[in-house]
Amino acid sequence: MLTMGIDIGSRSSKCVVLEDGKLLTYGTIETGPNILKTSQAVVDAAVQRRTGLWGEYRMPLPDVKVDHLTIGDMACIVSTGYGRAVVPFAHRSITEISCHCRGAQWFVPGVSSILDVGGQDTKGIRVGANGEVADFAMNDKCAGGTGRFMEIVADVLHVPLSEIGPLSLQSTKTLPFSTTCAAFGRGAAVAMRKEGERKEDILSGLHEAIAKRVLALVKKVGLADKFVITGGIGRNVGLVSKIEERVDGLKVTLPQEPMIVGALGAALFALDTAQKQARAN
Amino acid sequence: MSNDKMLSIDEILAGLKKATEGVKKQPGLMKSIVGYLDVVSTYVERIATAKEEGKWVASHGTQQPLEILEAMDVRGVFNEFWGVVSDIVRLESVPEAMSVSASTGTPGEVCSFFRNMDGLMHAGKWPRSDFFLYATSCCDNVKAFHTLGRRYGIPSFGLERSYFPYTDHAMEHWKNEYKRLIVFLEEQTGKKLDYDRLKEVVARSYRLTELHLEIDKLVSHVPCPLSPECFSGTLVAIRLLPGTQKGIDFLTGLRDELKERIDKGVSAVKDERFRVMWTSFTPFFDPTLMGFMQQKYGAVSVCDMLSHWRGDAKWMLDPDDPLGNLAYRTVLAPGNCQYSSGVDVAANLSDKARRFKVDGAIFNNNFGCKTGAAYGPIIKDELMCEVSVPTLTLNCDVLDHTFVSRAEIESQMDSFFEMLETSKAYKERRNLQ
Amino acid sequence: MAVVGIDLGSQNTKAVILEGDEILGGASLETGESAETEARMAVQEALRQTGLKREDLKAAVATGPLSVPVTKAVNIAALKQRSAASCIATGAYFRFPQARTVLYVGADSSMAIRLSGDGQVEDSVKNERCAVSSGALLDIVSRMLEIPVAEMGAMSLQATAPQTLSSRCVVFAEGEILSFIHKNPPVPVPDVLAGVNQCIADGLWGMVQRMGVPSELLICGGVARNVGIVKAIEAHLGKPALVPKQPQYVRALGAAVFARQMEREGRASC
Amino acid sequence: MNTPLKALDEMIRLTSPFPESVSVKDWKATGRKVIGWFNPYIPEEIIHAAGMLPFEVTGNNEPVEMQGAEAHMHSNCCSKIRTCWQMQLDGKYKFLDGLVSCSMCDQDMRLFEVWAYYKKLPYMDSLYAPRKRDEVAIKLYLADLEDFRSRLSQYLICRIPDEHIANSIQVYNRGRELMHQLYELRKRDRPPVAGAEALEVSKAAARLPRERFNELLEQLLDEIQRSGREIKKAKRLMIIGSDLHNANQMAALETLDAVVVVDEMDIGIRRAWGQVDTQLPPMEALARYYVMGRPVDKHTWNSDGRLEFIGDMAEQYKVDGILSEIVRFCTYDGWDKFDLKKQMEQRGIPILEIDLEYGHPAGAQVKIRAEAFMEMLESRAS
Repeated sequence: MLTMGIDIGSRSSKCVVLEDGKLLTYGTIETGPNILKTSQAVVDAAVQRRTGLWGEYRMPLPDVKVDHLTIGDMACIVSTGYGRAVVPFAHRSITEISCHCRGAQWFVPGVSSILDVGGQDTKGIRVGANGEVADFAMNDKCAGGTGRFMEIVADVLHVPLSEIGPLSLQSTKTLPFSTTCAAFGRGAAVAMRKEGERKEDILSGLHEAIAKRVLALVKKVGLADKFVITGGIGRNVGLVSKIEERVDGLKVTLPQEPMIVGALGAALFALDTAQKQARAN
Repeated sequence: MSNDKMLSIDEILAGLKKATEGVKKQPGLMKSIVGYLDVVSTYVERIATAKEEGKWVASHGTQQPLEILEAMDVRGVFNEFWGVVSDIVRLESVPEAMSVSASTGTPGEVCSFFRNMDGLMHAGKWPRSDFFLYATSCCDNVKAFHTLGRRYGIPSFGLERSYFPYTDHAMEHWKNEYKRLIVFLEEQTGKKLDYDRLKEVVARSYRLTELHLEIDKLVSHVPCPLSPECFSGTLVAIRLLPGTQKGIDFLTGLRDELKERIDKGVSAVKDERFRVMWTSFTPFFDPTLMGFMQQKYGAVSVCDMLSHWRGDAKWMLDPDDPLGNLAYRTVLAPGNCQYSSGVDVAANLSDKARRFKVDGAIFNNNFGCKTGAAYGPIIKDELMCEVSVPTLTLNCDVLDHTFVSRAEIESQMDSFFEMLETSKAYKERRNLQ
Repeated sequence: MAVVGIDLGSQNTKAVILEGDEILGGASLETGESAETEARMAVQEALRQTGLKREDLKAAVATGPLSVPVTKAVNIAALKQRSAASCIATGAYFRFPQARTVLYVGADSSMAIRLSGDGQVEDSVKNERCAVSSGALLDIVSRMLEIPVAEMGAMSLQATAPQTLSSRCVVFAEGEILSFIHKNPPVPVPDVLAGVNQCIADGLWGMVQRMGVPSELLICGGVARNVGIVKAIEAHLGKPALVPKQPQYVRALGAAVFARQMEREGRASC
Repeated sequence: MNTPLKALDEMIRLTSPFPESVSVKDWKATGRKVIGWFNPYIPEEIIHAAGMLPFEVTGNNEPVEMQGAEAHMHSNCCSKIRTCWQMQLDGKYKFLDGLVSCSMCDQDMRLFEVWAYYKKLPYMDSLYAPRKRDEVAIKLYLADLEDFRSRLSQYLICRIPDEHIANSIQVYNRGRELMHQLYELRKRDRPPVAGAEALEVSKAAARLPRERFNELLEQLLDEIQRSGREIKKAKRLMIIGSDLHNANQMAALETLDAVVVVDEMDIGIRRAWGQVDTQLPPMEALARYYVMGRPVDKHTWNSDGRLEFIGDMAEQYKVDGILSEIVRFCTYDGWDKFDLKKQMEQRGIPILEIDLEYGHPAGAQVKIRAEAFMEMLESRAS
């Protein structure tokens, strides 16, 4: 039985196809201005096994032909993410919170705390005994701790997002950085550059500041082993290491493919629904 | 481990000791800086050693009758000062404490003095306190004392002051609140207040006031004899050790040094180009800023709102009524000027600007301070139309140095002081052309 | 006697060469790695336009949102640093002496300035946190909607039902815009852009009002090229505002005027 | 879906357009005065007894765009007072003859000062309300109330006699009684009114002449009785935190499969709880009621009672979850957050914290949180 999960995020879109709950294929692309086109495109990416964003595949995929698959073949499709409401061919839409919680358990059984740093929203989730969402918190009315904030700074430093992590690890000193305002953060980064500060050190300061903010969010709902980081940010080694410094010896577990956790969760929910229907008739 | 960045009381003590050694070697500083740091260290030491000396510790906010505490062997931990001294010793401590605070769900938009306290308590790094004391009016954050008291099982007592303290019934009530405070303290400590001892303390406290006023006069001298390192000297003595001989000795020394400097023609900076008044708090978040301003712009900090005495500060009305005196004192005393209407604060500051011959004002708009955020513009407009003193508004956080970058501050000060120099009022004040 | 003004903006570095009252040349290039290099290149480019040589420049003044020394960049003996506010004021006054309030809108920061009759700064205010009142949002939106910043103003004027942005935070404003274009059917782009411009204009108007109700308002800085924002501010103002042909050069021009003054006062020689 | 409530429609008609509404115009047309107030510790009874219309200065169902308010108060002020000040700048409140505030909430007091400084009204007054709840506090507050009455009398050039105040107390008590009845009805498994509707009612209480409001509320209760109106939703929610006057925002939340059955707002439940003691001298009775007669609120230093009250209401109204909506920069709500969450968790009541700007609609930011919360409640149930 084939099920599909589509995660239309504010920055990137992901699509996962499961066969009876086993990963068949997935794809990721950047979210374009037109959401309808994007949702089509990300399905193509999945069946073509393209991951536009973070380069090479991380997940081993079964060696079978999938490029013939169409949405028509799916028993059920669940959408999530910012644009979840407008995916034309989705049967159901579920919020990122539930999907990340579900997906994280597929990757990391026994997970108890989840941090997801999205473009617009940063989420801290505590997983209950039966794998349900026990509690969650999202960034307050300030965007300081979001992925977008990081992008804005990376942008003025002319460093591709995928490289800010490795680069920041070469820092020798961590410069103070404020996350209270995106526009100001941008200005501050330019200022430091102009004063001859090294990008490494600016980024290290940025990661330090953001780590503080996003961790506060997880601690609010309860930080415990196993602690999982999902979303593209999981690929930012700079931020992850800053976070690891601050979790009091706790180990951070990264899913093999942090990008697709939400989409995968959605696909699992799709499987539930499909099976219910199957049982019904 | 990030927790290590947060300062414990011992680390603060050590830091202050180091600083004292440092300033002794450093040339060009005022002699009084040693006494200054001694007052601060003594204050912290008294807290550290309270228990073994059989004294009590009360963490408290503003508008407290510290003389009563002094007379009852209760040593105060002024929560705002704790943030300030942390910044002096190690700038990383406060931001760390505040991120801990955030992790408990406290929003990042309430006062940093309290978020710092919140974080340190959560991390177990706040000085061990037997009880909390707090007071209104205005600042709504004092509610944090009760909240934290509840959370950590520390008894607390709040003093209620009318918004308009000068009516008879308001004064009567305020004095009565002190009586209730004494009852609370007697219950907590199991000791009775010795009124004769209180009278002595109050008398010494009044001596401090007199010295403070003398010093104000000296500081208003042009060029200003007071250097940044000792800028908050009076405040430190009055707000930390009122009614103590230590405080008196320090202020006496400071006064004499200022006299001497004026006689010898020594001033804070050779070429005094601007006299600056801080219309909210001074830049605690960046202890080096005042010195920097002197060097770059010849802008000398001559006065601030926190160390402002209302009226003529003659609060010793009846030596035999210490409580009555204190009730009156706390509404006049430094650090309490801001707990009032913006128009009233502005009037006080306009008068101060005249007395200290101020050229420009800087208003630190502390992100977490609702009071300041709402009356900053009134103060700015009043200063302009009353004494034609322009104001630079700096958006900052009172304690968190990461909130606004030095580059940002510099670029704003560049503009401000260039503007001042070309302003008509400035030229007239300095009778240029 | 030719002089040069250099403006180290957070996004573009500009140089303006002035002789007497005549602007001989002006160049602008994107800010990248080193302030020094860009300053040098901008000056070179400006020189190229004028056919002058480095030696012909008798004085230079550098300015910008950040005071960064660029002495090495343009090896002119007489180089001074002047603050952003003074240079904006002077540049505005140079061409528009009637202006009493100047609104400068840059990439990351913006500033409202009140001028005295003789072009001196009387008061000034910078944009605050958590308030969309600079170009920052424009770049983000332009990238998001894949529309060049230059076209956003004109396009926004075709709006039929402008959207209101409730958030003043740049990132959340972006989020709201996303939810507009992710609506089914999506909100027409001009309506989104009109909302963006309105949001920025409102933020800016708050700053202008701090300087008192302006008699004559001049809008400058790169963002002033966005006619949508200018129109929105004029709506608040209730009358047309003054807008220079090349608003992005006003600050550099002001610096040049200071340089001219230096040169005249003969400080250049010593 | 549900039969419209005529009385509610009438309330909305009379209080529209906001703020200078039909009823305000009618009132002014007869040459009577309107006194604005913005703090729950200002006894409307005294203004009412003076023959004036007490009108709560607030925002309403639409966000107000800041267009200059920040010229007089920085943007790190609470967005409620910035909204009110912006409305003043926009000329929305020019019908006010006077304004009364209270230092209980510093932001309310600052709004008053800015108003007094930049736009003085014929009558401007403020009083101090205690942060403690005891006899001493009552005495202090009573003294301030007496001063308030005297100053208002001077403005009127006629002493406000005790009998008038006693009479006004009767009227307002009746209003409280009726509002309380409405809250009782919402305890039903299928409440007769949605949260958004109930909010419109309690807003009207502070915008209409109280006699008229009482009539309409009696009608409303009667309509509910006869129509057997009921709302079928899967989940019951409680809203707590800052005063939010945006009923559209609450309505948007109720488009989810949930209904708001109770709240903990000064503009909600605190208007409906308790009665002013008619046996005591009127002024003292007022002082007692306003200091101690209502459920403990966030302004009180010792908010233990508040947290307990929230928990009890949540249980009495059998709510599935609590939405804590906090207007950004609110100091008081900020300091209760931690213990509130802890205590509700002990009671097993999930709580969702939402930070927002006053008056803003339930945008994507709020929606996603609310939907995720609903999913969470769902998964807990199963």
